[in-house]
Amino acid sequence: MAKITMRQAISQALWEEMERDENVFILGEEVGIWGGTYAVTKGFYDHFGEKRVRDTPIAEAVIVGAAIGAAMTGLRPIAEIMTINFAFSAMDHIVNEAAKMRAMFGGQMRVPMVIRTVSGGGRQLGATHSQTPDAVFAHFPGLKVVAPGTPYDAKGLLKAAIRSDDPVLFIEHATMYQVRGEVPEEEYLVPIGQSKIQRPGRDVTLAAYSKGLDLALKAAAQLAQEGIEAEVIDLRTLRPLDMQPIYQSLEKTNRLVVVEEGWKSYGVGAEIAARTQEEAFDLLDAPILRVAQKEVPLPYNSTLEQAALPQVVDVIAAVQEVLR
Amino acid sequence: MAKITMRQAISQALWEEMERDENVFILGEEVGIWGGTYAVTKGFYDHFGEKRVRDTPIAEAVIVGAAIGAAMTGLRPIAEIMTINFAFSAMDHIVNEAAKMRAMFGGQMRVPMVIRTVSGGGRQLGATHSQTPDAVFAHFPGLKVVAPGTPYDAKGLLKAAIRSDDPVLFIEHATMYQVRGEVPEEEYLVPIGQSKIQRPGRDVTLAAYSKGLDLALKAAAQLAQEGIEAEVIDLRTLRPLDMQPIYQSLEKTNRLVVVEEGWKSYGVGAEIAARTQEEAFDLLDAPILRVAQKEVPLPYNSTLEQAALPQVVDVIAAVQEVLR
Amino acid sequence: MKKEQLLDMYYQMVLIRRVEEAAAELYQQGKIGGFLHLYIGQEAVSTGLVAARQPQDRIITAYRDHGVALNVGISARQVMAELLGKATGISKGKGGSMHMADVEKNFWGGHAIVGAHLPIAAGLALGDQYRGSDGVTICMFGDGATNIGYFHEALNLSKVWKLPVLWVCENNQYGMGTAVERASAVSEIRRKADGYAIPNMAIDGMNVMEVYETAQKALAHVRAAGPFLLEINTYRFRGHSMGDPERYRDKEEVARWQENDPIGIFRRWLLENEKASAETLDAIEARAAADTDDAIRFAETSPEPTLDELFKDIYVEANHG
Amino acid sequence: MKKEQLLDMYYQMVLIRRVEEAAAELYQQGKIGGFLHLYIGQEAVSTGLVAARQPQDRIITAYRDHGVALNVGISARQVMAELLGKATGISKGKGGSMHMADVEKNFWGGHAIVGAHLPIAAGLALGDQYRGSDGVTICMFGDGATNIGYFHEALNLSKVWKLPVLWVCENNQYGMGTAVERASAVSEIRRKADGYAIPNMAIDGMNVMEVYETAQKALAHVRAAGPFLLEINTYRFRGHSMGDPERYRDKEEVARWQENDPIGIFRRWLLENEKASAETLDAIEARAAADTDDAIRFAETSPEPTLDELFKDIYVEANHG
Ligand SMILES: Cc1ncc(C[n+]2csc(CCOP(=O)(O)OP(=O)(O)O)c2C)c(N)n1
Ligand SMILES: Cc1ncc(C[n+]2csc(CCOP(=O)(O)OP(=O)(O)O)c2C)c(N)n1
Ligand SMILES: [Mg+2]
Ligand SMILES: [Mg+2]
Repeated sequence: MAKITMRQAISQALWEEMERDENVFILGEEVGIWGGTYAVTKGFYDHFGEKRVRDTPIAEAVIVGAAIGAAMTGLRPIAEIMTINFAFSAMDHIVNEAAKMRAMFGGQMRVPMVIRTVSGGGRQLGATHSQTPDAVFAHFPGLKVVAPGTPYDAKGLLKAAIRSDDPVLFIEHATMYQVRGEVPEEEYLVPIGQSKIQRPGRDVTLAAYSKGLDLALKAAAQLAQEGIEAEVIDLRTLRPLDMQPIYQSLEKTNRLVVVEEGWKSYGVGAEIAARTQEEAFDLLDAPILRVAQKEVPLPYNSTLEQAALPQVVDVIAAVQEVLR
Repeated sequence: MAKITMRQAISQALWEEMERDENVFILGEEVGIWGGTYAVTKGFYDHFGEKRVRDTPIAEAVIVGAAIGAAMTGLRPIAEIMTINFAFSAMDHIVNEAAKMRAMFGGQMRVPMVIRTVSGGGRQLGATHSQTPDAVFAHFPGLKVVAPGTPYDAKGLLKAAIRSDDPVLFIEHATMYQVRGEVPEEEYLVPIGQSKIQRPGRDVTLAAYSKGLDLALKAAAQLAQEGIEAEVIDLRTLRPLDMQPIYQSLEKTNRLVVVEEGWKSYGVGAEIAARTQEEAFDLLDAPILRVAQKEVPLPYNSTLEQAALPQVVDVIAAVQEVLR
Repeated sequence: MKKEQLLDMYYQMVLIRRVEEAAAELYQQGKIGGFLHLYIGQEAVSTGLVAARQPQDRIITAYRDHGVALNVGISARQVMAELLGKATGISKGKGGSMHMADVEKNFWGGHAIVGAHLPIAAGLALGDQYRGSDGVTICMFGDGATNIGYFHEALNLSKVWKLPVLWVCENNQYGMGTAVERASAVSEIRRKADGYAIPNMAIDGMNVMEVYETAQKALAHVRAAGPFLLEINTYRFRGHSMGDPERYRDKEEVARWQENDPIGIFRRWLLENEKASAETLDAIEARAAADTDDAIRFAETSPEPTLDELFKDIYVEANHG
Repeated sequence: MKKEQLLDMYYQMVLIRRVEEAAAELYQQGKIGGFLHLYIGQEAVSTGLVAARQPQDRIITAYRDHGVALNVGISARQVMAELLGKATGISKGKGGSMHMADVEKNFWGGHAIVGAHLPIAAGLALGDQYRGSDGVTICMFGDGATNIGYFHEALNLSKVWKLPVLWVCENNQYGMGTAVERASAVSEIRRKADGYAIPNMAIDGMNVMEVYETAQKALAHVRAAGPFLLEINTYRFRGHSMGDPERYRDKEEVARWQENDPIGIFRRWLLENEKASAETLDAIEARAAADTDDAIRFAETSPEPTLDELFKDIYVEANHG
C-alpha cells in the first residue's frame, strides 16, 4: 500500500467525492485560488471551477449558514472553517442551527453537510489561534464530531462524512498534515462512530484521538522498549462515542490513560474517564489519568507553548504512574 | 433573616454595586425600558438613567465586545446576554477575547467585566432556547464561570463577580428566579471558587450546581424520609473548580452522584467524575453516577421535554444505585 | 388577480387573526406553553408575499411564523396542534409556535435565533442557483434582526454571489421593547441595503394589495438580476410575545395603528372594487371562525407524542447517544 | 507641521521598513515563529494616523501591527524581542508578532481574529464617552474585515450611541488571496458607512501627508460629532504573511504599486518642500538601520521567559486551574 500524508489523504477524499457526486461542493475562505491555507484543496479550483470551489468573504457565520441552507435543498456542501478558532464566529450556526434543524421541525429537514476545520497548537500562533476545543463541539447532540488520527482514517471518515445525511464537524490537526500512513488505492469508507485499536497491547490502555493519538503511539513505542505493551485506542469520533473497545481493552490491562491535546478541564478525557468508571468500575486497578493541555491560553514563545502542550514524556509518566 | 427570591437577590446585588461604584453599568437587550426580560433590572433605568442602564441593539457580539473594551478602560460593565443560547452569537468575544486579553499581551490589560446570562430548559421554549451548555464555557482558561443555586450565593457571588478584576460569566437559571432563600440585610460577598456544603449528610455525596442543586436538595429531602442522609455540595463556581469539599465528603460517604441539568456527555459531571476518580480513587466504593439531560435537542412538547430533563426521581434512583 | 385568489387571501388573513386570537386564549388557559409571538396586525405582509410567489419559490421567516404557516397552506388543524404540542402538529409537537415548517410546501421554517436564518436563506438560494432552478428564496425578518452580524454577512454574500433572494424586512417599529431608532443607525431600514448595492424599496405593509404587487415585481427582479430588499412597514397590535408589559409604547400609538387594520383595509378595498359583496366576506369570516373552532377541537383531542419520539428525528442515520 | 515631526515621521516609516525586512530574514532563519504579517508598503497609513492623534486618543488594530507599534513609540528593541518571543518583548514574548500593545502609550493591541476588535474599539470609545474624556479611539482594520458581522454590529452601535471612534479601513486590495470585489458587495469600502449614516471619505494611503491631514480633520469631526469612517487605499508589497504563494496577483500589479512606495513619495516631498536635505534623510535612514541592528542584537541576547511565566498574567487575581 502507498504511504501518503494526511494532507494527501484528505485531499483525495474531497477530490473523489466531488468527482463522484456533483452535489458536493466546497466553500470557505481561500479554498479556491489560494488552494486552501493548508494546501488541501490545491488544484481544485482549476479542475472543478468556481461553482464548486467557492471562495467566500471572511464571514464564518454565513459560510456555515449558507452551507446549512444549501444542504437543506439537497446539496452536500463542505464548508471549510480555516481553523477551529474561527468556528466560534459561527458557533450559533454550528450548534444551534445545523445541530438542531432536523429535530426542531420533527424530522422534516436533512442537513447533509460537513464542516472541515483545523484544531491544534504548537505552531506559535498565540492564544487565539492555537486552540483544541474539540470537546466543546462534541457536547451538542445533533452534530457528529469526527477527528481522525491517521491518513487512512482521515480519508475513509471524510468520505463517510460527506455521504452522511447528518451534519458532521470534521476536525483535522494543524501539525499532522505531514504525518504519513498507508492508504489503499481502492475506494473504502470508515464508518463514523467506531473507535479502533491502533496498536495492540496488554499492560495499559491509552485512549486518544487526533494529535493525542500521535503522542500515544510515540509513547507506546518508547514504552515497548522498557517492556511495557500499551494498547492504543483511537476514538476517531467524539460524538457518537464508541467506548466498547476501551472496556474490552481494560479487561486485559485494568489501567487507562487518556491523551488529548486540549485543555484538561471539561475536555474529552473527562468524558472518557467519567464513562469508563461508570460502566467499567470493577475493571479499574488504578485511577484513570488524563494527559492534556495545561490550563492556560497558549503563549507565543515556543518554550512556554511546548511546556503547556502535552508531550510524549507526559504520556510515559502517566503510564508509569498508573502501573505503579 | 429575610427570605427573598433569587430574582430579588440578583437585583439587589446589581443595585447595590451600582450605587457603590459609578464605574459599574449595565448593557444588554431590554435591560432598560423593559426592565429585563426576567424583570431583574426593573426600575433600574428610571433610577440610574440611560447612561448606566443601556439598551442595546440585538447584536450579542458587540454587547460583549463593547463590554470588553469598556472594561479595558477601567469601567466595570455588566453585559446581559438575554439567555445563554444567544451567547453562541458572542462566542468569539467571550472565549477568544475576554478570556485571553490579559494573557496575550503579557498582563498589560485588565478586563473587569461580568456577563450575566440565563441557562436552562423546562419552559417549552424549544431546541434553540432551552440549553444548559455551561460546561462549554467552563472549558476556557481566562474566564471565571459562576452559577449559583441559592439566593444567598447569587447575591454574594454576583457582587464578588462585579468587583473581580477578571472576566466572569455569571449564569442564572431560567426556572429558579422564584426560588426563595435567606439573605442577610448586611453587605456580604461570597468568594468565587469555593464549593459549599448546602446540606450535610453521611451516606452519599451529591455534587450539584444551579438547577442541579435544586434537584439534589429535593432528592435529599425525600431520601431523608427513607433514612438516607445525602450530603449536598454546591459547586457554585465551575471555573475555578473547588473539589476539596467533595473529597472530604467522600471520606464519610464513599459514594458520589453528580447532578446537572445539561447534557451528560462532555458536561460538568464528566469533569467532576474524572477529577474525583483521579484524586480520590481509593475513597470510592461505587462508580460515580451522573444525573443529567438526555442527549437530545429539547423538544417543545412538555411531556417530552420533561422526559429529557433530569428529575428528582432520577437523582433518587442514582443514589439507590450507588448505595446498592 | 382572479377573484377567487383575492377571496382566498381575505380568508387567509382572517384565519390568521382567528387562529391567533384563539391561541392567545389557549395560552392564558395554560394549554400552550413557551413563547407565543402573535402576528396580529401584520397579516397583510405574509399574505401578500405568499400570494405573489411561484410554487418553486421558497419562504423562510423568524419565530413570528403563524402567518406564513397558514398562508402556505398548512391547515389550521396542524398549526393549532403544533401550538398544543400534539403529535399531529406540523412539526410533531417538537417545534411549537416558533418552529413551524412544511418543506413540501416550500416553507423552510420559523427560526428563533434572531437573524440566524438569513445566512440559511442565502444557502437555500444558493441551492437553487447551483442547480439552475429559477426559484427565489423569500426571507422575512424583523427590523431588530437587521442589527445583528448575520444580516450583514448574508446580505453581502447574496450580492457577491448574485443569489436569488428577496430580503424582506418586516419593520413593525420595535424589536421587543426597543424602537427602531434606539437600535438602528438608520430608521429607514432599506437604506442599509445601499451599503451592499442591493436595490431596495419601502412600502406600506397594512395594504395587502400593495404588498402583493410590489412583491411580484421584486420577485421578478430577483429572478432576473439577483438580490432585492423590501422594507415593509407594519405594526404588531399585540405585545412582543404573551406577557409583554408594553412599557415601551403608549396606548394611543397602538390605537392609531389599529385604525389601519390590514383586514379592515382589505375588506373595504374588496367592497369598493366590487370584488365581493359584504355577505360573501361575512361568509368567509364565518368559515375562518368555524375552521378555527374545528382546529381547536382537533388539536385538543389529538394525542401527545409518545415517549419514544424523544430520540427520533435527531439524526437521519440511527440516533447516537 | 514642525520640521522635527516630519523628520520623525520619516524615521518611523524607514524604521518600520528596516525592522520588518530584518524580521523577514529572522523568520527565514527560524528565529521567529508563528505568523508574520508584514506592513511593508503600508507604512504611511499608521504613521500618518498616529502623527495626527492626541495623547488621549487610543489606537487599536489587527494582527498587521508592527507599524502602529513602532509609531506609538514602542522601541525597536521591544518589538524585535517580542518577535523572537523574549521576556524583554513588549508582551513578554507571550504575544508575538500579532499581539503587540502598549497600554501606557494608548496602543490597545494587535488583534488576530479578523474584525473582532471592532466591537472592542466601540467599547474603548464608550469608556471615554462614559467618563466625559474627549479621547477618540482610532480603530484600524483591513478591507477583508468589513465583511464579517462584527464590523456591522460595531459600526451600527457606534452611530446609535454616537461613540467617539474613527473607523479606519486599510484597503490594501486583498484579504489574504481574495481581491476586494470577490468578497465585498461594494468595492469602495467607504460606501458601507452610508448604510449606518456614518460620514466617510476615501484617500490615498501611499501619501503620508494626505493621511496625516485627513486624519486630523476626521479626528476633529469625531471629537465633535461622533463616528467617521476613513477608507485608506494602500497595498502590501509582500505576501499576506510569510510563505504566501501569491497565486492571486501578478508581479506586474505588485511592481506598479511599488512605484508608489510611500517612503519614496515622502522622501521626495520632504526634499521638494525643502524640509530636509538629502544628507539629513540619509542620516535618518542610517539611524533606522543602526537602530534595527541594535534591536536585533538586543533581542537575540535577551533571555527567554522563565517557565513560571506560563501561569502568570492569566487572571489579575491568583491564577486558578
Ligand atoms: C440572537 C438573539 N438574540 C436575542 C433574542 C431574543 N429576542 C427574540 S425576538 C427579539 C426581538 C426581535 O425583533 P425584530 O427582529 O424586530 O422582530 P419582531 O419581534 O418585531 O417581529 C429578541 C431580542 C433572540 N431570539 N436571538
Ligand atoms: C474570524 C477570522 N477568520 C479568518 C481568519 C484568517 N485570516 C487572517 S488574516 C485574514 C485576511 C484579512 O484580510 P484584511 O482584513 O483585508 O487584512 P489584511 O491582511 O489585508 O491586512 C484572514 C482570512 C481570522 N484571523 N479570523
Ligand atoms: Mg420588529
Ligand atoms: Mg486587506
